[in-house]
Amino acid sequence: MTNSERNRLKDKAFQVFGIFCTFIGLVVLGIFLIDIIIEGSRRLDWDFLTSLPSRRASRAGILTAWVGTLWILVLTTLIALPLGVAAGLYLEEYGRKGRWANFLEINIANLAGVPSIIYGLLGLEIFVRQMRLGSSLLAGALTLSLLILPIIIVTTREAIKAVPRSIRDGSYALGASKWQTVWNQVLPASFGSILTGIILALSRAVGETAPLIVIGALAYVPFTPSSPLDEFTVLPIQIFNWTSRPQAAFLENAAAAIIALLVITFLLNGIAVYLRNRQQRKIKW
Amino acid sequence: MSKKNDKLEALDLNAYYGDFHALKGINIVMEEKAVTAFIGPSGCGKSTFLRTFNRMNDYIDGFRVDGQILLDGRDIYQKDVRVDELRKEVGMVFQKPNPFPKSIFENVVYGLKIQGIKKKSVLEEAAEQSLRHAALWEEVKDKLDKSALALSGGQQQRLCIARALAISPSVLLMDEPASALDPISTAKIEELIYDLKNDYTIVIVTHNMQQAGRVSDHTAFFYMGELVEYNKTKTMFTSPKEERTQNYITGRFG
Amino acid sequence: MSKKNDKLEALDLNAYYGDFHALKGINIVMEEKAVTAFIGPSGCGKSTFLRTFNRMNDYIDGFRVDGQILLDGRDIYQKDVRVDELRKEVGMVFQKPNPFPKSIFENVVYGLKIQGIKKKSVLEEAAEQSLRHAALWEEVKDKLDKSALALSGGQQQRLCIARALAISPSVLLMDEPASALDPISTAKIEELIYDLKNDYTIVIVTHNMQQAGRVSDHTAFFYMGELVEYNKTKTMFTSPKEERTQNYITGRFG
Amino acid sequence: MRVSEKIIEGLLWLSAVITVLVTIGIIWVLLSESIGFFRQVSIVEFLTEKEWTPLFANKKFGIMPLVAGTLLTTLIAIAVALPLGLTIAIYLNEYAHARMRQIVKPLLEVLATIPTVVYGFFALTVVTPFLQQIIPGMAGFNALSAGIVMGIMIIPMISSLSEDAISSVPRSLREAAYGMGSTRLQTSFGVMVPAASSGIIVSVILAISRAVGETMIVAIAAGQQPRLTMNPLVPIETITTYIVQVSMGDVPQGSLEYKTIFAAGITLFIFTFALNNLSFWIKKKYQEKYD
Amino acid sequence: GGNAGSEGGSDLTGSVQIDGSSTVYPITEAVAEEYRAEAPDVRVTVGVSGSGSGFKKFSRGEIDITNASRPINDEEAKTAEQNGLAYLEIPVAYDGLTVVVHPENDWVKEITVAELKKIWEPAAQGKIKRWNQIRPEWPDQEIHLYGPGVESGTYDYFTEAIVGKSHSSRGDFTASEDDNVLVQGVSTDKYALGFFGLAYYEENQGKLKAVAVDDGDDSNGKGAIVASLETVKDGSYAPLSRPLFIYVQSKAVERPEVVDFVNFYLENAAVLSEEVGYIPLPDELYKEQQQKFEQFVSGKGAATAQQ
Ligand SMILES: Nc1ncnc2c1ncn2[C@@H]1O[C@H](COP(=O)(O)OP(=O)(O)OP(=O)(O)O)[C@@H](O)[C@H]1O
Ligand SMILES: Nc1ncnc2c1ncn2[C@@H]1O[C@H](COP(=O)(O)OP(=O)(O)OP(=O)(O)O)[C@@H](O)[C@H]1O
Ligand SMILES: [Mg+2]
Ligand SMILES: [Mg+2]
Repeated sequence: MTNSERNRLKDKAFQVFGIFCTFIGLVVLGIFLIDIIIEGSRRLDWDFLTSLPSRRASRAGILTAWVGTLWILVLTTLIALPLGVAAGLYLEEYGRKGRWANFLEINIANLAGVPSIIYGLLGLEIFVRQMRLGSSLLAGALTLSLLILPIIIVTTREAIKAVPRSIRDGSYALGASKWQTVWNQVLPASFGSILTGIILALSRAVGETAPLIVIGALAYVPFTPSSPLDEFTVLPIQIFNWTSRPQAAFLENAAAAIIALLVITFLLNGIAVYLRNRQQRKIKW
Repeated sequence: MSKKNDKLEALDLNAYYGDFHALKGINIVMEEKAVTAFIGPSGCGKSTFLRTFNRMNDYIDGFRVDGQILLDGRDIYQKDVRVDELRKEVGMVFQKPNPFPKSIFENVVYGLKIQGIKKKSVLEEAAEQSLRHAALWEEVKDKLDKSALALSGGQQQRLCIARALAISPSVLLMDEPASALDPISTAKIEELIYDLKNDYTIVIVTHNMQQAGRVSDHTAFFYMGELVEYNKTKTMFTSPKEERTQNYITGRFG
Repeated sequence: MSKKNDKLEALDLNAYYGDFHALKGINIVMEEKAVTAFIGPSGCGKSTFLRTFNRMNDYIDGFRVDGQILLDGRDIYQKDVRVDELRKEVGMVFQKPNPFPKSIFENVVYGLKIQGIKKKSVLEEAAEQSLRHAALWEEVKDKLDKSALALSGGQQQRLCIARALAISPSVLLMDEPASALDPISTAKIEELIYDLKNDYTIVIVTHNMQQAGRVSDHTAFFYMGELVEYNKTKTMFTSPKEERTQNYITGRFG
Repeated sequence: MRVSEKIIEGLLWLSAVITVLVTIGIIWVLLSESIGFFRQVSIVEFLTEKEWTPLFANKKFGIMPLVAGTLLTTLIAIAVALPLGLTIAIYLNEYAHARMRQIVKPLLEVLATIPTVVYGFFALTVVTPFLQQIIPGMAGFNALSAGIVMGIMIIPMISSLSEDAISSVPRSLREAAYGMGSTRLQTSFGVMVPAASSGIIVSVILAISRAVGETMIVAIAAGQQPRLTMNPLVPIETITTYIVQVSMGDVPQGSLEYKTIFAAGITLFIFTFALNNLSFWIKKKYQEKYD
Repeated sequence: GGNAGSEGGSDLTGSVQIDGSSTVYPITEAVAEEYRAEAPDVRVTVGVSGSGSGFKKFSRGEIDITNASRPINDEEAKTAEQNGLAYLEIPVAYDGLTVVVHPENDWVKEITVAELKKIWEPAAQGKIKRWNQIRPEWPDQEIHLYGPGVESGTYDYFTEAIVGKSHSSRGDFTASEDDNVLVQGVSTDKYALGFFGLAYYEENQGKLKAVAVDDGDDSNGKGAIVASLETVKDGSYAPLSRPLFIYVQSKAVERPEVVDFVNFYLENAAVLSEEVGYIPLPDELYKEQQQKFEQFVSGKGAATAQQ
């Protein structure tokens, strides 16, 4: 009796602790958001979104930066998505056993731990110099794609693992080939979770500064890129640049740019959460 | 009764999961358009054996067979046999209903679609016919575009049968198709098997002696990877030759 | 025979999943140290009802009940009732064996450990007794420290029963405990139920009429959320009062 | 059909092989420059020297201070993120309503997407002054606040991924635990967490990787002073911070000073490689036991 | 040279690619911004990958101009030569390094270069730890040091000027590449002493106190001098003011838009560098640079053209 009372007490205590921890997380988030919004919202207007960078904080805008960020997003998605999903598929559905698979698995986990700056150095050597892409959007997107590839592969594998064996069996038993099964059953069924992983990976890519600076993404670009081979800048570089200026007005600009960046990642997460929920409502095993 | 052809045969079949010897020197011949029931205690190899007929075990790591499985006299474990073609010939229904998370219609025509058939009218025609055949048409004809996951367990199982029928196999393998179902659904599926045997060669695994007795023409009793006895169902249930069979089927349980 | 006490009662019990009315005004009284079987077609609410006796439905979003469930005359849906205490009183065995991914020994003594009992000798004593009670001791006594997942399905199910017995409940709820098992394991479990009813009040859900007939003293037939008929099992299977009951249990299936 | 299947498999294989090429590329980039470095600096010195001053006139090339800094901040971050993240995961999974989980989980995920510059200044201007009131002797730049804030940043990696892992534990196990009269806490720690351990371990590894690779927070708040210490109250520097600062600084490329970043990089690479191998085998062993 | 500065937009097209030091970046950015009005069709882009990275790209001919907060070194010069490139170093402004302390620090008003050396030299590490070790009348309190990252040109210059040997200093000071971080550090630490760019001091005057520096040489201003626009410009704030450069390479100046841009740069650097927080060179120096550049363009400037 005393024992079970103690257990109940512990249970309650943990519940309170759980609420407390969750609360801490949310409060910290709240502090960040409020802080940034208070500091940046005054600067955030139409002009700010449509102006080119400038030495005068009050005239500077983020047009090229957010357009560049969107470009990078789209290109990175186009490159990393098929590659990452394909690699995840290969590992989970095709080459699942043996030394080679173990090696690939460790290798990918390892890549996830390589600091982003190293990817920058790699991108500079391979894409910018060897492949002669220069400091272009394409070089940037390729570099970031490599950076987030491990995350996509890992999440894809987890998502595919969750598709029940019985669905695959059902498909094979009807004479479907491996690829038909993957394409018609496994991918649609795991699509929601794969997507979440991809979008979380992309929000990492959207926030990266260092590797892009290394490959030569620029700080001052007075034109919006019109092809993947154009030079570019992105929001994090603009933010990074502004936070290191002496004038307080630039810090305000940085905060406003952070809001813009957060809005983009919010939208991404929103899409992910929406698709995830829709998918989960549709499919109940 | 005219002598029927031999549809499926196993010759000296051995199967292994890694080191584990799951099937030991099985020899069996099954007639076409008849129902054969596999019975035996859990783990004796019924499912393993059943799945060698459409090579569903191919995907299991470390699984291998030796000996032969003949379908219409042709060894299906030959190198040049294409498993996808084989499985169009040998359909399968699983223990747990496993509809795809798609609409009822999409489920039924899946097998046709992957064969490249796209014409709407052909698909619709085939869907209706298979669903009728599986005694499900009346219940679902107004909601073909609804998710198959919204059906009851028994309906889902019949949908899986319809799905298997749609690609017109000649053999239908069923691994405990009614074990997850309530008696009403079970009855419907047993009736269905009874009807289907006019057109199909059916092999069914079951734990339920009564069921085996009701639906099958022949029964095979397996024990620890061996085929202990194989005979006409009636003979088997009334006068089994082997003591082990006797012990098993006269258990007081059902 | 002396009149037994009333162990479990439901009074005007209604249960809802959100808008769906799953149990409709159920009234039932179950005697102590007797076996009651719940039968009825799929989806009629057997499991839902069973799970109200140990409030396992509490964790389902949108689930609520009104009416009363009395255990030894005490309403278990009162605010001041501790569900963890309740569940030590009312043990449960599930349809699919669900041992913890721990050793056999750890599985059996789990319930005692969470009550704070740590003494090795007490735990060992209790483990042996429950395993013997569940007719599993002989088979596992030499490998108590092996993973429970390495047991066969039937063994796992008996382990789950032993696990439930270890905390000495007075009521044992069983939701289709044998549906995933082969006849041999099923027989063992039926025997076990037969033995256990000397000490426990048992409620069992089953799809298998024969099983209900063999093991239970009383049978309750449910249909679409209603309790259609409740009677001595013998009476029920020989001369059911209701036509719906008749139709259901005289189905030619089993 | 056969042929197209083979082609597709080949393409998928190729995608997987790309990851190997990336690794080779990274090793090549790191090695080609660090070979030059190790020609001038002995590996023994590199590993045993206790000071790291490659950019000073009096050059010392001991990597240990940077490794210590990396370890220290990572440990602090994990010490913050693991209990918080895991508690949140368990709380959301076992205690909170489904609706709450649906809202809170993505909200917390936003924490991982806030630019790290913002975190850095938060550590410097909010956390450090706050901690200084509690711990008087604390330096204005220190590993502690950087580590704590880094921990906050990686909370969602652990909370979300672990929650996923816990919620994919079969329902039957949870029901078994409740059926035995377990409290929610006993259910979580006695049954769910052990059963989800492989997924939880993966989440922690990913979180550690992120912490090891983080640069801006440490660069801003930890002081950039390579120092062989495990004292969290003084300034330190991590490997990644060093690499970023030098690669974007004014040091002539091709010089010995510049090559140090590749030597540091390869150290980090070997370090994470060893860590990953270790956790991989632990995971394998653990899974074999209970599958 | 080109006829830059004429009112109407020029019809030049093409692009000018610039990269390099983040310190020089604000000036070049300002120039590029103004130049857009001058030649709207010329695409000028400016990166911030650091002097080291800038020189590397520059010497390989990957960019036209590089911003630099330190002079090119031998290695980099050699690479340029190997790639067939000549180049011209053009100083464009000064950066004043300001020595600062906490505003509540009431004991330090001025400091001599010798004292700075005593604090910062390598030998000081582990020895000079308290204020009163520098001047006995200063308090017996720990001294906390703040300075730019050791990989920066700023640090390079400071050590050269104070200790007498570049990259020679004690190691136990708090470093940051981001001067705002240093501002934050010094402004919250009563016993701090730090140094960084003048602009950061001027923008944060309320939070910091500048210390006058006496170089002991009266020829360039008597006694201790506080850093300011005037004292840096007239050279009296010595030795802590350093020049910032751009480098132009010979292949690039074959393109008229690059020539036009550099001319525009030199014409406007005085105004624009002041606007972004740096100190312009004396006017005559800009003139001199323009001439040198003209020679360089016409091919007469040597690869090692010196100021
Ligand atoms: N993938 C596998 N790997 C290793 N052994 C396996 C595998 N699948 C089955 N087995 C083993 O092979 C034997 C036969 O299994 P099978 O599934 O054929 O039995 P079954 O007769 O269908 O039993 P049940 O009635 O329980 O379905 C069993 O001992 C089983 O443990
Ligand atoms: N979590 C839930 N949410 C909503 N409805 C539910 C839920 N669980 C069960 N139901 C519905 O409640 C009804 C009764 O379900 P219950 O599981 O009690 O049936 P049952 O008699 O046990 O059937 P079976 O024999 O198939 O196990 C069914 O119509 C079912 O669809
Ligand atoms: Mg089986
Ligand atoms: Mg049920």
